[in-house]
Amino acid sequence: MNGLDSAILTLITFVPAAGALLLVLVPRRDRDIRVFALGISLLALALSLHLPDHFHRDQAGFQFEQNVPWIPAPNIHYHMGIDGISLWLVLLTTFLTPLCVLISWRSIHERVKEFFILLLLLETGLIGVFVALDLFLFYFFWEATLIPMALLIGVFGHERRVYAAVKFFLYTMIASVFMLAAILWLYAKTGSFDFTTVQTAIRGGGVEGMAAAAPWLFLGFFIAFAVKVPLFPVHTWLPDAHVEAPTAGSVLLAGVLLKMGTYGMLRFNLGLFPEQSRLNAPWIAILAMVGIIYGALVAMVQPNLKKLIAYSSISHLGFVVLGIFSFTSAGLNGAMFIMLAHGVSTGALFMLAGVIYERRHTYQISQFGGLATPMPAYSTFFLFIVLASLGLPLLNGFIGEFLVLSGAFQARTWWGVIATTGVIWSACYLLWMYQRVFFGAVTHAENLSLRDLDLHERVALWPTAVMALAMGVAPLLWLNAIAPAVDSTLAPFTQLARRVAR
Amino acid sequence: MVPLSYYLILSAILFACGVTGFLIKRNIITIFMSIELMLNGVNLSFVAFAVRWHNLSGQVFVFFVMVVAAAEAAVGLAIIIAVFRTRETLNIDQVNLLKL
Amino acid sequence: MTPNLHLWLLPVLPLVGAAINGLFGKRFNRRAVAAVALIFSGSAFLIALWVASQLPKMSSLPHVETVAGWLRAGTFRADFSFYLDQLSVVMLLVVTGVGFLIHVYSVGYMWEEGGYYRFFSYLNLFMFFMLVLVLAGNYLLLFVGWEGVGLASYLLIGFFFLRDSAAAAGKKAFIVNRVGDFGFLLALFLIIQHFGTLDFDKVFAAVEPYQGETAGFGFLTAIALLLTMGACGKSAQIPLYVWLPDAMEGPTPVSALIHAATMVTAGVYMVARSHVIFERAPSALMVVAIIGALTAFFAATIGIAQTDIKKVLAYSTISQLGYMFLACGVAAFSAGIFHLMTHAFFKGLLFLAAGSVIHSIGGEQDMRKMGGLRTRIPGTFWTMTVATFAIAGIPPFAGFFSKDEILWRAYQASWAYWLVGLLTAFITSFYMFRLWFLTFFGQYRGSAVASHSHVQPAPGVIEVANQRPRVGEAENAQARGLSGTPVQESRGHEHGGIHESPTVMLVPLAILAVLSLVGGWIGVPGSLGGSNRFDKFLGPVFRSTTPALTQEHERPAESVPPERETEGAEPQTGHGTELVFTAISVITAFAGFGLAFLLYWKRPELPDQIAASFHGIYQAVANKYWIDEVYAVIFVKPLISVSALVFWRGIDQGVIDATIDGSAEGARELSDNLRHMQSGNLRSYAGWVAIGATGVIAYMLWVGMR
Amino acid sequence: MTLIQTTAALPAAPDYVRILPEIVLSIFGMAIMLLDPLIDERRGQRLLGGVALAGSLVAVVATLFQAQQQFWGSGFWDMVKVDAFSIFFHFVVAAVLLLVILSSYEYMEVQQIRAGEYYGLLLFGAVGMDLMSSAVELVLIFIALEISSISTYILAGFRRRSAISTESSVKYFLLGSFATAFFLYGVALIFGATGSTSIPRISAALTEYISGGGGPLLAYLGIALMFVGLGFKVAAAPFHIWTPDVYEGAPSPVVGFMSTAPKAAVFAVLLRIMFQIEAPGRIWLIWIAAALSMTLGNIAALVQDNVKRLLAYSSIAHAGYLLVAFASLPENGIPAAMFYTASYAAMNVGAFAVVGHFASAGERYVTLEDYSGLGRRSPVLAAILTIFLLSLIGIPITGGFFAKFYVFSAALQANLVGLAIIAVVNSAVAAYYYLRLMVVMYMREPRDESPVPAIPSRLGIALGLSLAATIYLGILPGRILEYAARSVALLR
Amino acid sequence: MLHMILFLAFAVLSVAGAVNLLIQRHPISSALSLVVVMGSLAVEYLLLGAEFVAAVQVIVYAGAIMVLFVFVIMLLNAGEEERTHGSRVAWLLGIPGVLALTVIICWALVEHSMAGVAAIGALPGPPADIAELLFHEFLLPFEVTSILVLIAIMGAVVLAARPESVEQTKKES
Repeated sequence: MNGLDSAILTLITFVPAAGALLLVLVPRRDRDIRVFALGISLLALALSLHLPDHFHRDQAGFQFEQNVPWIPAPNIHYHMGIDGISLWLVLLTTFLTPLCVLISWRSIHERVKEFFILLLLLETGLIGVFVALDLFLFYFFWEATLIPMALLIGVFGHERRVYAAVKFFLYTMIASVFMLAAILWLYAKTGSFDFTTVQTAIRGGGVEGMAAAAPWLFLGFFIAFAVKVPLFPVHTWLPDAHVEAPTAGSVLLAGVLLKMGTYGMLRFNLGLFPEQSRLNAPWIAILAMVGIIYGALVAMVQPNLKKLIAYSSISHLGFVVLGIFSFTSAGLNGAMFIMLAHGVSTGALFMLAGVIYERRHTYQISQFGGLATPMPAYSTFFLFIVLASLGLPLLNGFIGEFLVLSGAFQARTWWGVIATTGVIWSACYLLWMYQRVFFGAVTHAENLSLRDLDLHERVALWPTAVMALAMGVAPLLWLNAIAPAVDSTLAPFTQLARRVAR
Repeated sequence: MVPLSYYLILSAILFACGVTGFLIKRNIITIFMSIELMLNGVNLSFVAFAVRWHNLSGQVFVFFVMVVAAAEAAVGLAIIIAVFRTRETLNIDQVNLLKL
Repeated sequence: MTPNLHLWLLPVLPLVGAAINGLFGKRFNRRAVAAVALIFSGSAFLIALWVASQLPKMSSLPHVETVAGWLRAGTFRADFSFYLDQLSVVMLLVVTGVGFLIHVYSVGYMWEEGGYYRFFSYLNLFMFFMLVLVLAGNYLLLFVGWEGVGLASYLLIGFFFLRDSAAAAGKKAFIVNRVGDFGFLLALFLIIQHFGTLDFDKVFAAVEPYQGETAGFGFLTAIALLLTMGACGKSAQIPLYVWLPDAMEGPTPVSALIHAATMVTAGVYMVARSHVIFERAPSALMVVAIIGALTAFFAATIGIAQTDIKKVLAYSTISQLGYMFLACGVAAFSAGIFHLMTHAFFKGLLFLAAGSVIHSIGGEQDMRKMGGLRTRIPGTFWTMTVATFAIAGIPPFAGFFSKDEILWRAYQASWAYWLVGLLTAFITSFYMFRLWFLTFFGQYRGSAVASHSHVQPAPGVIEVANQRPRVGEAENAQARGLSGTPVQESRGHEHGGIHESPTVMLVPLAILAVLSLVGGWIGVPGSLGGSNRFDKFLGPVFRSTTPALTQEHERPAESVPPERETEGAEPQTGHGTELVFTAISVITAFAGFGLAFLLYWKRPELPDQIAASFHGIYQAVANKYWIDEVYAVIFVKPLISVSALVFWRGIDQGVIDATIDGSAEGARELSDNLRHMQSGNLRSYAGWVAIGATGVIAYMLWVGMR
Repeated sequence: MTLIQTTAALPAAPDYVRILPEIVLSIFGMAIMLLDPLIDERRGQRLLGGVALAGSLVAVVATLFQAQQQFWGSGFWDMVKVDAFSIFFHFVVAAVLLLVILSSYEYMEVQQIRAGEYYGLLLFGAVGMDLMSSAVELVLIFIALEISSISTYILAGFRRRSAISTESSVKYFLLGSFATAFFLYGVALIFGATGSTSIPRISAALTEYISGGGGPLLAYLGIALMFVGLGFKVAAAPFHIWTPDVYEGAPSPVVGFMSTAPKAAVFAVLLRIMFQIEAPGRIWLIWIAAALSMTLGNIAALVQDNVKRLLAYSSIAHAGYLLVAFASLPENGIPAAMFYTASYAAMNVGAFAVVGHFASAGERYVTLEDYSGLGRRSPVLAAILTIFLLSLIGIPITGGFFAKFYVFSAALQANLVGLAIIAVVNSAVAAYYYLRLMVVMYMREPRDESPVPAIPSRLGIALGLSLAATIYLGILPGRILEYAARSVALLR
Repeated sequence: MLHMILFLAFAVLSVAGAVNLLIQRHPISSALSLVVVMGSLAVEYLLLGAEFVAAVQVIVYAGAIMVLFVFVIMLLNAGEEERTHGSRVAWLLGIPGVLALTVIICWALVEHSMAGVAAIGALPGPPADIAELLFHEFLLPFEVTSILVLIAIMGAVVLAARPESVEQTKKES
C-alpha cells in the first residue's frame, strides 16, 4: 500500500466533479469544451486503472479504504472503499464516460458546456455510489446522480423529454426515500452509518427491534433498488427515459445507473439482511423471471429501436436479479458479470442507436431497412454487439448468463428452466430487429446516402467491441476479483442454509 | 359573592360571540370589532384569574392587551382604509381576489 | 508421457484466417483473400492429418490438453481444454477435409460474388467454431462451438442479405437452434448440479458407476432428453427441423459445408459423445430413435415433391440425419458416426455438384427448368452420379455400407425402426433418382441462359467502394431492391451459355466423388467379408465406457443379444441374417431407382397425373405438410400479438403506466379539490380555523381527562 | 435574580447586553425614522437602505457579542433569557434581515415603495422576533409577537396601490388578530391554571400538578388555545389557510422575510412553551398537525401555477417537517428543528429574492409560464433558483437535505415511525412541484425572449450569501448541529 | 347578593350588547353595542376590584379605540351590511365549531375550575401597585410597547396616507 492507495478513490470520484467545475470557467468554445471533457474523463479512467492493478484479488474485504469523520453529530463518516464487486463497477463507469464524451462529440451542439458539466457530475455521482461505504454517503451519492441524469434527459432529450425526465425523477425519487427511511432507522438503532459497523451490529443480533423491523427495512431498501434496476412491474420509467434521453445519457443510464440497483441489492439487501433476503427470494425471483420473459417479449414488438433496447435491458437485468437471489456462487458471480457485460454491450447498443439517430433523427425501425448496404462498418459493429448482447459464447453476455442460469437452476430447478427460455427470446427480438434494420433492400431512399461511422464514433465503438470479446474470452480476469467478494457475501447464507438444514 | 366561574363563563360567552361575529359579519370593520370583543372576553378572564391567584400581573396583562389592542386598532383601521381605497367596498365577501 | 499435440492450433488457425480476412480483407484482392482462406484452412487439415497419425502413439486416450482457464464460480470451473480420442479424430478429419475441399470449391464458385472476403472470413470462422466443437474437452466449450457454428450458419445463410428471404432464413435458423439450445443449457445445468463439472472425462467417470435408469425417470434420463432437444435443434430433427430447408438461401458451398457435411451433424456427434449418459437412459435413447426414424421418413416424403434442387437435398439431409439419430437411438453410435462420415462425403458432393449445376445454368434452381444437362456438364454429371448412387445405397458406394449398418442395427433393436428405415431408403432412392433424371436427362427445359445473364448480385454493393467498375451495377441492383424486385442469388456471366464449372470447382468434386465411392470401404461389415475397421477404430470410445446396458425398450429382451453391448464384436445372429437384410436394402434402393426411372424417364407425364389424382396428399407433401404455417399460427403469431397487445399495450401501458399516470392524475385532482379550501373568503378561513381550534381543544381536553 | 430585585430598582448592566441586538435594531430603526423626512426621496432609498443594512450587520455583531458566556442567563427580572438557543435564533433573524435588506434595494426602486417606513418596519419587526426568541415571560412574548405580527401586517400591504397587496394585508391582519385572540385566551387560561405568566414558574407549577396526579384541565385548555395561536403564525395545518393568499399578495422580499424570520421566532416560542413547560399531550397534537401540514401543503401545491403561491404551500409543508422535529424527543428533535429553521431560512429567502427580482415591477411575472425558458434567458438566475429548489426538495449537498435528514432521523429515534414515513413520502411527492418549476425553466421554450433584468450587485450579494449558506449547511452541517445540540441542554 | 345582582345585570347587559353587535347590520349600531359591552365590562372589573383596569377600559377602549372605529366608519361612509353569501364553510363548519367550542370551554370551566368565590373588590389593583409592577418587573415589556406603538403609528401613516402616485396619475390624466 503506497500513499496513493488511501486517496485514490477520492481522487477518482472527484476528478470528474472538479473537471465539471473547471469547465464552468472554460470559455464557451465548444471544441475546447469537448476536448477538455474528454481529457477529464480519460484522466479518471487512467486513475481508475490503478485499482485493478493494485487490487489484492485474493482478499475478500474492502480495499483502498479511506475513512475520515465527516459530520460528528450524526456519526457520518467519509468512508470509501471497494471490494471485488464495486471495483469493476467503478471501472465500468470510468470506461463508459469517455466513450460518452466521444459519442456526443457531434450530436450535442447546443449548450455543449452544460451538457458536459452534467455528464461529468453524473460520473462523480455514479462512482461515488459504488465506492461509498457509509450508508449516508451512499444515499448522498445515490440522490446526487438523480439531478444530472434528469437534466440530461429533460434538457438534451427528444420530443417527450419532459414527461420522461419527470417520470424518471419521481419514480426513482419516491422509491429512494424508502431507502432513506430504512437507513435512518438503522442509524437510530445502531448509532452508525458505517456499512461494516451496521452489518456487524445486525449480525451480532444486538439491534433492538430488528426482528420486527427487518422485513420493512429489507423492503425499504429493496423498493429503491427495484425501481432503479428496474424490476417488473416498476419498470415503465425506463423505456420512456431511454427513448427520450440523448445518447450519452442512455449509455450511462443503461450502462451504469441501472447497476446501482443491482449493486445495492447485492451489497445492502444481501449484506445486511440475509435472512430476509432468503425469505423474500421466491417472489423476487418470480418478478425477475417475469421481467426476463416479459421484457424480452415486449422488446420484440417495439417499433422503436431505443425502446427495444430499453426493454431488453429490463430482460437482462432480470437475469441479474435472479442471479443475486439465487444465493449461489455461480448466480452471484454471474449476476456481477452480467452487470458488467450489460454495461458494455448495452452501452454500445445505445451508442449505435445514437449514431443512426444522428443521421436520420428517428428511432423508428420501420424507417430503416437495408442499412447494411450504405453502412457496412456500422452494421458490422451492430451485429457484433447484438451477438454479445444475446449471449453468444466467447462474447461477454454469455458468461454471466450461463453462470446466472446455472445458479438459478441450482437454487430451484424451475427458476432455471423458466429463466433459460430467455436465451430464446433474446435471440428473437435482437435478430428480428437486426434483420429489419439492416437486411433486405434499402426501402427509404434517404437511407441510401447515409454516411458510415466517422472517426469519433469508431474510436468510441472499438473499445466496447474489444471489451466484449475480452470479457467473453478471459472472464477470469474479472471473476478472480469478484469471487472473494461474492463468497464473503454468501457466507451468511451458507450458515443460514446449514441452520435450516439442521 | 359571585363564584369566579361565573366571570369565566361570561368571558367565554363574550369570546364565543366574538368568534361568531368574525364568522357571520360581512363588514370588515364589524369583523374587526368582533375581534375586539374577543379580546374583551379574554381580559375579563385575566382579571378574574388575577383574583383567583391574588396576583396583580393579571391586571397588568390586561393593560398590555389594551395597549396592543389600541395599536392593532390603529393599524387595522389604516389597513381597512387602504383596502377601501383599492376596492371601494367593505364587504369581506367581495375581497377575494386572492384564492385557490 | 503423452506428447503435447498443441491441439489449440487446430481451431486457432482458421480463426486467424477469419480475422485477417474479416479485418483487412476489404483491402485485399480476391486472390489474396482466397489464398489466406485456403492456407489457414488447409494447414488445419494438415495438422489434423498429423494429429490423426499421432493417435496410435498416444499412451492413453482420451487425451486432454488444457490450454487456459476460462471461467470459474465457486467450485465450478470450465477451461479451454481440448479432448482427443478416436471420435474427435474422425470428426476432425471430416471437418477439416471436407471443409478444405469446400473452401477450394468456393474460390471458384464465389469468384463473381460481392463480399468475397466476408464470405471466406465467415467460412473460416465456421471452421474455427466447428473445430472447437469437435475438440472441446467439456460441455461448455462444446457449447461454444455449438453456438459458434450457429452464428456462422446465421451469417452465411444471410450472406445475400439484400434478399429478405435469406435474412429471414438466417434468423430462423438461429432462433430455432436457440430453442434447442434451451434444452442443451438445461442439460448442462443438470450435469453441473449433479456432478459439479462439465469436463467430459470427469462427467463420464462420474456417470459410469450409475446403473441404467430402466425404471422410472431419473436425472440421467432428463439430461439425455434435454441433450436430445439440443441435438434436435442443431441436427434439424422433428420438431425443430424447419430451419434447414430455409437455410438453403445461403450460397451453395455453405449448404454443402454447414448444412450437410458438418454442422448439422454436430447433434449426432454430441449424442455419440454423451453416449455414456444415453446408454444409462434407455427411455431417452428410445426417444432419440423414434425422433430419428420419424424424421427420416417424414423429411424423405417431403423430398419427393420438392422442385427446388437444393430443397430436395435439404430434406434429404434432414432425412439422413434422421438415420444417424436412429443409429444413436439404438445405441449403434459408431454406425451413426460412420453414416455421418459417408454422408459428409456424398451429401457434400451432392450440394457442390448441385451448385455446379446451378452455376452452369445461370442461377436457376428449379429442376423443372433443367434437364438434359448430362452432356453439357459431364464432369458435374459424373460426380453427381456417384453421389446419387451413394446416397441411394447402391453398393459398393459409401452410403450403402453405412446405411446398411444402421438398418441392421435398427432391426436388432426393433423391426419397426427397420421398417421405417427401409421405407425411407426406398423413398430416398426414389427422390434422388428423380432429381438425377430431372436434372441430367431429357430435354433442357429452361430458357436460354444467355438471356438470364443477371446483373451483378446486390450483396456486392458493400464492395462498391473497392470495385469501381461495378458501381453502376450496384446501383442498378439497388434500384431493383428499391422497386421491390427480389434480388436473386445470381451468377452473372456475360459470356452466357450452359458451361462446365472451372477446374477449381471440379477438383473438389472429383475428390469427394472418390471418397463417396471408397469412403464406405473402411466399414465393410463382417457379413460382407470386411472387418468393419471403422467400428473397431471407434470401438474404444464407445466400448470403454459401455455399462451394463439393458436395451429393454420396445422389444422383448431375448431379441436383443447381450453381446450387442460390445460394439465391434461379431453379432451372434450370424452373417446369414445380416446378408438377407443387406439384400433387402439393396433391392429397395434399386426399386427406388426403378420407380424414378419409370416416372421421370419412361413416362414423364405420370407424375402430374399422380399428383392430380392424389391431390390432397400431393399438396400436403409439396407444401411440406404446412408445418411452417402451423408453427406460425401456433407459436409466432400468438407470441407477437400477445406481446404487443397484452403485454405491451395491455399490461405495460394499460395497467402499469395507467396506474401510475392515474395516480398522478388522482393526486392532481385531489390537489385541485384541496385548493378549493382556499376559496379566498376570509370568513371561510375563519371557519376552518374555528373548527381546527375546536378539534385541538377537544383533543387536549380528552388527553387532560384521561 | 432575587439579588437584583432587592438591591437595585434598575436593571444591571449585563441585562442591557442581554437585549443588545434588540436595542441596536431599535436605535437604527429610529435613526431611519429620523433621517427619512430629512433627505430627498430618491437618494433616500439608498441611504436608508445603507443604514438598515448597517443596523442588521451591527445586530449580527451584537448577537456575537452577546454570545459570550458571561452574558448568558436571565435578565430584566426573568423576562429574557440569553442562552445558546436564543442566540441561535437571534442570529437567524439577523441574518435573514440582512439578506432581505440586501434583496430589497432593487425591489423598492422598481415598486416605488417608500423606503423609510419599510426599513424601519423591518428593523422593528426584527426587534419583536428577537424578543420572542429570548423571552421567557408570556407578557413579553405576547407583546413581541404583536410587534412582529403588526409590522408584517403592514409590510404585507406595503404595495398599497395594489388591490392584492392590501387584500393580503387585511386578510393577514384579521386572521392574525383572530389567532392572537386565541393565543391570548390560552395565556389567560394558563395563568388561571398556574397563577403565573413566567415560563419557568409555569413549568414548575405544572410539573408539580402533574406529579401530584393529573394537571388542571385549564392548563390543557390553555395549551390547546396557545397552540392554535402559534400554529396559525407558523402556518401549521389546520391553521395554515391564510398563507397562500397572504404570500401571493405581499411583496416578494417581504414574503421572504415573513416566511422565515417570524416563523423561526414563533418556532422558538413554541419550543419554549412545548418543551420548557412540558406541555402534556403535546406529542400527538403536534403529530397530527405535522402530518396534516405536510400532506395538505404538498398536495395543494401540486397543481399550483403561481410561483408565489407554490412557495407558500411549500412553506406550509416545511412547517410540517419542522413540526415532525417537534414531535420527536427534545434531545434529537430540538437540534433538528433548529437546523431546519436555519437552512429553511437560507433557501427560502433566496428563493423569494429570485422570485421578487424576476417578478419585476407590479409583480407581473409570477406564473409558471412566465418562467418557461428562464434557463436560457437568464442561466445564472435559473441556476440559482434551481439550487434553492433542490434544497427545498432535499437533494444532497444542500442544506435542505440535511435538514430533512435530521428531522427524519430524529423522528425515527423517537420511534415515530409512522410520522417519519409520512414525512418521507411527502418529501418525495413534494419533489414533483419543485421539479415542475425546474422543468419549466429548463425544458420549455421561452415564451417571450425579452431579457431578464441583470442581477444588481446587492441582490447578487444576498443571493450569494444565501447560496453559500445553503451549500455550507449541505456540506458541513456539523458545527451548526453541534451548536444546536448543545443548546438543548441549556434550554431546560 | 348585591354583588350577584350587579354581576348578573351587567353580565346580561354585556352579552346583550355582544349579541346586538352580531345582529345589527349597520356598523355604527354594532360599534355602539360594543361600547355597551365595554362599559358593562368596566363595571365588572370594578366589581372584581380592578379599578385601574376599569378606568383604562373606559378611557382607552370605550373612549379612544371606539372613537377611532366610529371615526373610520364615518370616514368610509360605510353603509348597511349586504347580505352576501360568500361562505358556506363559515356556516357549515365555523358555527358548529364555535358552539362546540363554547360548550366545551364552559363545561371545562364549570367542572374543573377552582371553586373560588370573589367578593367585591377581591383584589384591589390601585394604580400605585400596578405602576410598581409596570416599572419594575414588567419594565421591559412596558418599554417594548413603545416600539409597538411606534410601529402602529408608522403603519397607520404608511397605509392610510393618500397614495401620491394615484394623485399623480389623476393629475396627468
